[in-house]
Amino acid sequence: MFKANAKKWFSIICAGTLMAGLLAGCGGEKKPATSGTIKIGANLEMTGGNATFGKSASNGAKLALKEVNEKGGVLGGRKLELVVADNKSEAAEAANAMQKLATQDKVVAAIAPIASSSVMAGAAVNQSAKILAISPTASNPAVTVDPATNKVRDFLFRATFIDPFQGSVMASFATADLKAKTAAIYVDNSSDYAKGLAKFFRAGFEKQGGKIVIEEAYLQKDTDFKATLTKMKASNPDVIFVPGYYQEVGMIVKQARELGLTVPILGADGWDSAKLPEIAGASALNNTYFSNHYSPDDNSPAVKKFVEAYKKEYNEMPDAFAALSYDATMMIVNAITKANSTDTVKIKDEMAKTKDFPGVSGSITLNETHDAVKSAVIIEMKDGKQVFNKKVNP
Amino acid sequence: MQALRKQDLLLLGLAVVFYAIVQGLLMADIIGPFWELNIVLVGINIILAASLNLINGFTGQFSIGHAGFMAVGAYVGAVMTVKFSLPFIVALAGGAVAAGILGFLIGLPTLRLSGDYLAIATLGLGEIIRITILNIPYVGGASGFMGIPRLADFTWVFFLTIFTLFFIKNLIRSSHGRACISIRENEIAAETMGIDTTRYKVLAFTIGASFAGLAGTLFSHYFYIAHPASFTFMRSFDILTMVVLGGLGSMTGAVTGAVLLTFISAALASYPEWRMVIYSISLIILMLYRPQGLLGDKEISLSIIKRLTGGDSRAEN
Amino acid sequence: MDASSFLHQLVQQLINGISLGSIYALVALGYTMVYGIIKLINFAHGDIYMLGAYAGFFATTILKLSFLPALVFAMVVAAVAGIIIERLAYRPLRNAPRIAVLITAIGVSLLLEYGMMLFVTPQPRTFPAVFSATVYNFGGLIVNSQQVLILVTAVFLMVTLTYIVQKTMVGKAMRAVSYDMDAARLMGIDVDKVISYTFALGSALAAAAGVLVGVYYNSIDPLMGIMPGLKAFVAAVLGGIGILPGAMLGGVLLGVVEAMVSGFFSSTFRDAAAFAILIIILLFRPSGLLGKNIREKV
Amino acid sequence: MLKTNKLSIMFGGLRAVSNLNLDIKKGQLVGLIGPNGAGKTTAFNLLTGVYQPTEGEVMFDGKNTRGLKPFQVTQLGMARTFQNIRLFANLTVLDNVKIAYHFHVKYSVAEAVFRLGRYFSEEAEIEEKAIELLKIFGLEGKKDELAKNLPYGEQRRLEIARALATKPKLLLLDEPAAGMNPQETHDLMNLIRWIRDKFDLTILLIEHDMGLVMGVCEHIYVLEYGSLIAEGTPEEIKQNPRVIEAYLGEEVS
Repeated sequence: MFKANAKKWFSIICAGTLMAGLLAGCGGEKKPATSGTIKIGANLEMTGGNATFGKSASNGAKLALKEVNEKGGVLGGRKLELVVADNKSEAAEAANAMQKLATQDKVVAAIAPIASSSVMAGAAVNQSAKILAISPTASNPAVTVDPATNKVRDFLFRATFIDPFQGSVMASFATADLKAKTAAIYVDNSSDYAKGLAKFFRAGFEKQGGKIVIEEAYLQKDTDFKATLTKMKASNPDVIFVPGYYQEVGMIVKQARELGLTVPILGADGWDSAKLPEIAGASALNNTYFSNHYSPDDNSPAVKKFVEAYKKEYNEMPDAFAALSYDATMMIVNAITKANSTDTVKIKDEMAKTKDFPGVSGSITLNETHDAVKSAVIIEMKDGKQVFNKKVNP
Repeated sequence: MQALRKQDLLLLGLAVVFYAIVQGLLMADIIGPFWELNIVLVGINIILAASLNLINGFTGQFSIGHAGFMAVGAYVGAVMTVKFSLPFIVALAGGAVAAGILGFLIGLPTLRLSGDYLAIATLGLGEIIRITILNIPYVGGASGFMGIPRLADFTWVFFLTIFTLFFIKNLIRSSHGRACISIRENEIAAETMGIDTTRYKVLAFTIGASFAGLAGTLFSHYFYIAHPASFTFMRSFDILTMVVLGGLGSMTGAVTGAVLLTFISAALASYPEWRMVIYSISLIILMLYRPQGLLGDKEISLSIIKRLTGGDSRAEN
Repeated sequence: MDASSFLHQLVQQLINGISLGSIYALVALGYTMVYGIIKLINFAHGDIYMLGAYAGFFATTILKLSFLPALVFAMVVAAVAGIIIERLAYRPLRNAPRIAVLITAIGVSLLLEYGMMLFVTPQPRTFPAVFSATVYNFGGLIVNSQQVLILVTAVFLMVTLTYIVQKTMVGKAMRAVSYDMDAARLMGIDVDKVISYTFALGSALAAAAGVLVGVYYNSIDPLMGIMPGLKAFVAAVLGGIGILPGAMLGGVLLGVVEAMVSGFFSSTFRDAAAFAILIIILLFRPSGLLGKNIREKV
Repeated sequence: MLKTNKLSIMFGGLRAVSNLNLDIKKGQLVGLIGPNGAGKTTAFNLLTGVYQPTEGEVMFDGKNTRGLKPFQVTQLGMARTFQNIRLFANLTVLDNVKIAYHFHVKYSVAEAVFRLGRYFSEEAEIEEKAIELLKIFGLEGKKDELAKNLPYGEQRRLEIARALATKPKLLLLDEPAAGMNPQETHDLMNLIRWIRDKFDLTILLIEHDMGLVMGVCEHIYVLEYGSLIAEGTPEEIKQNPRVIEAYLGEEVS
């Protein structure tokens, strides 16, 4: 009897202590410090369905800050620290995580989530806490422009181009370069990035006189696509557009080729990963094209240096998430340096002025709607290698 | 019977005092926005856990599709405020009623199943609801329903949580509640005592579902967004875990479970890589030590507190 | 769509469905076996499948084993993991309410997923092509040799398991434990050992599935077990949980339904249709397709 | 009061009860006996609506019960106990009895939740009646104990008390003396007679204890392999050669 009670009391006391400890952590002062470490937040998908992307992005951001710190930090030697908060790949949790970064950790700026919906869920927090958030990858137009009011959200930025641009680039490529008259779309239904691309690809393709003969959808973590691909094959498209991420795309391409679908398959920056040829197989990937921010064959010193440093640090090839997150972090550092202060509003103002910033993913200029304006490249896969095909300017 | 009324009033009074203290701390900015958010989340989770407890803990029907009803409330409420500009209170009622109606329609056929079969059926229904929402462009589909105004605040959540708790407590402590409990205890005996077991199973399921809907409406109107990813079966598991951890069939247990898990989750937010590992290990350890939940089916009542503070050290078991 | 092309589509979708279904069946077999003995919905089963896939991956990449030794290695690793999990997390709860064990199983599942993520990062790994796939084309109908292999393996394992459960001593002990644990103990059966054995067997099966699927789809990641785990559970219940041929039947049926829905209706409603079929079948046959409807004795 | 006409049920190909004709008059105390597996409990399940008969019908108090669910049969005024006690084990003795009053309760769910109207008065009334009933069965001192913690004999008594709380006209007792010692059985006999008079009941009981059956019942039916092989007064049954062969003979040897 004593034992049972002891256990019970042990649990109760543990719970009580935990809560007391938590409540004690509430509150605190608000003045911006003028010395010591500067905290930069990262509201990322560390668990849940998009953990793969969140992990890459946090790696990219950490690498960026490490490099800056090794060079002596900012604002006269102050070091930077990355505080990662997990949004569990859920929009509501993203608001929660952004709130924590803003008010508990008192970050001066933050990397916003990968997924557009999560960025938007946290946007209200950014606006009210007056802390900027820059998403490495969220490409839905509504991320920076509130669709309800059509006003730009002052504290939201992105380091990537937006869906309409990329979608129309691929649509033009399909009609002009590949001479496609009909197309199939196979969209990742769990990602608004992919859905946005699908929408703008369709619009662009139809505008050029093409016809979308079939549109189907899959979900992330699906592994078997043969049923839908069989259906697609029956409608005989000239090209297939697969906006989505490399893990599923790899399997889709592999299974499509197995089923005898030999037509060109097109995609976008979500394809960019060294894993893609491993999953799909080098030969299956022949005759596939995707748009991207940069090409790793790019001989620019920035890209080379980044790829090497990343490989040294994490023992793997960086993907687009890592590269864009690295750029976003560097843009924050740049804005802090230019503002010469940790005043979050000043940092935001400087961020908005970003022009010709030399990023790994190309030269970045933010336009009046806070979207990165940069050129896209189209990459062709040949025997498992990315080959530069053409460059498209905005 | 007068004693019952007196006890209710006392509890209500305590709730108001608690509200006043927390609200005061919020207004004085001693509790910052992050903890305010988590306090609100605790309230929403209490509503979810208490309503699932009515189905699982009291009526003994093994349901793991609660997130689906929460989703219905979240979306229906959002449609009402965003698309039809209806007042929040109407949206709350609408979310609860819509989820309740769905719960009724789903419960009627499926509650014939029992045990694990009912569990997988409810899990499946929860997923069907989510996938259906995912395919309705009108509410944003996979991108989620955005631009929901933040109409819920601590006050709304607090008083609706209290309302939920009183509602379920009063139901349980009535003949109708006893009818529900008798189904859990022994369905055949309940039936031979003249209790229409189907009716009470469906009743508990419907009431549970409508409170989940209420919680959903609060949720979407606090977080600005309703997103299908927030309502997967993992959310249902989370709610179930709160209920079981606190103690199936204990009102105060459901509250304890919801408070504890929400705060553990919030406290671990700073250790993203380790968060789920620590969370899962604590879950396993807690279950190994207290398989019947922290409170079993006991209640923390005023009399126990009195006894503890009164220096009487007799343990209750 | 004209008749011959429709027929062609139908047959190809049937092939797709059976191939997908045999994967579900492979995972469902272990699921249903563990359930049959201790009535536990082992939510961690899908994660053991993931663990097996990773064990196979490391066996081929780091230990440089060929396919069969790697498969055996993965099965052994998973069997040991299964025994450890049962010993540490489930055995102490043998007399606890079933729902407590279920919550523990959810905890174990999360621990495996996110513990694995700590070790191997969430990035997907690509499984080396340990045996090559040949694609056969029968007048436009396409079958991959790996699909055939998976189906054959599933059928083989189903038959072997049924043999083990029906004919061997340990199988008889399993059935005795399943029927009445206390009576089995009184008959001198070492119940703990039998349950350990069941977990080992079930986990080894999951690992075999993990390796085969890893090779087939070529990509593995720490969360890969969630959906197959859930689908396998659905398949097991569909066929009648606890019944080995039921898992096979349920798995294949589920696969075919998904393929047909994707192929002739809309892929977005594929999972919803899978669950809807499950619920409809349960309403008419509350114990699954092959399950016996046991009337509670009054 | 209760009349069955060619009542039969098939399980698979097996006729568990076949062409059973019972005729029980108001106020009678009737026994149903037979060897193990004769179909006695199955007959009870048919009477109470747990099973639906394959053929034949049950007329209770002038109404045909075909298609009625067990709870509806109970609401017509037929209550029962179980061979393997089915109490609400984790609830208190008092709550067990209160639950049986449930279908007489008139207040609605809304009244319960908002504690309005008839809630308080009816709850008070239920409590009072339940305690009264417990007093009769000598259980009022244990009203706050959990049913599962009662000794076996008291659990049996509680189950009868609970059945009575539904205010039945006909009470079916399934082996009420099972597991009791002779003293307890003797007390039970007196109790059964007494409640029959006090509550103006008709009672049908299944029993293995011949002493109890012969001592308390006024009329006895004997089942074997699902069929009725004899009926009559205790004296007649004792003399009936078929009964002796089928049932009593087995006990003697």
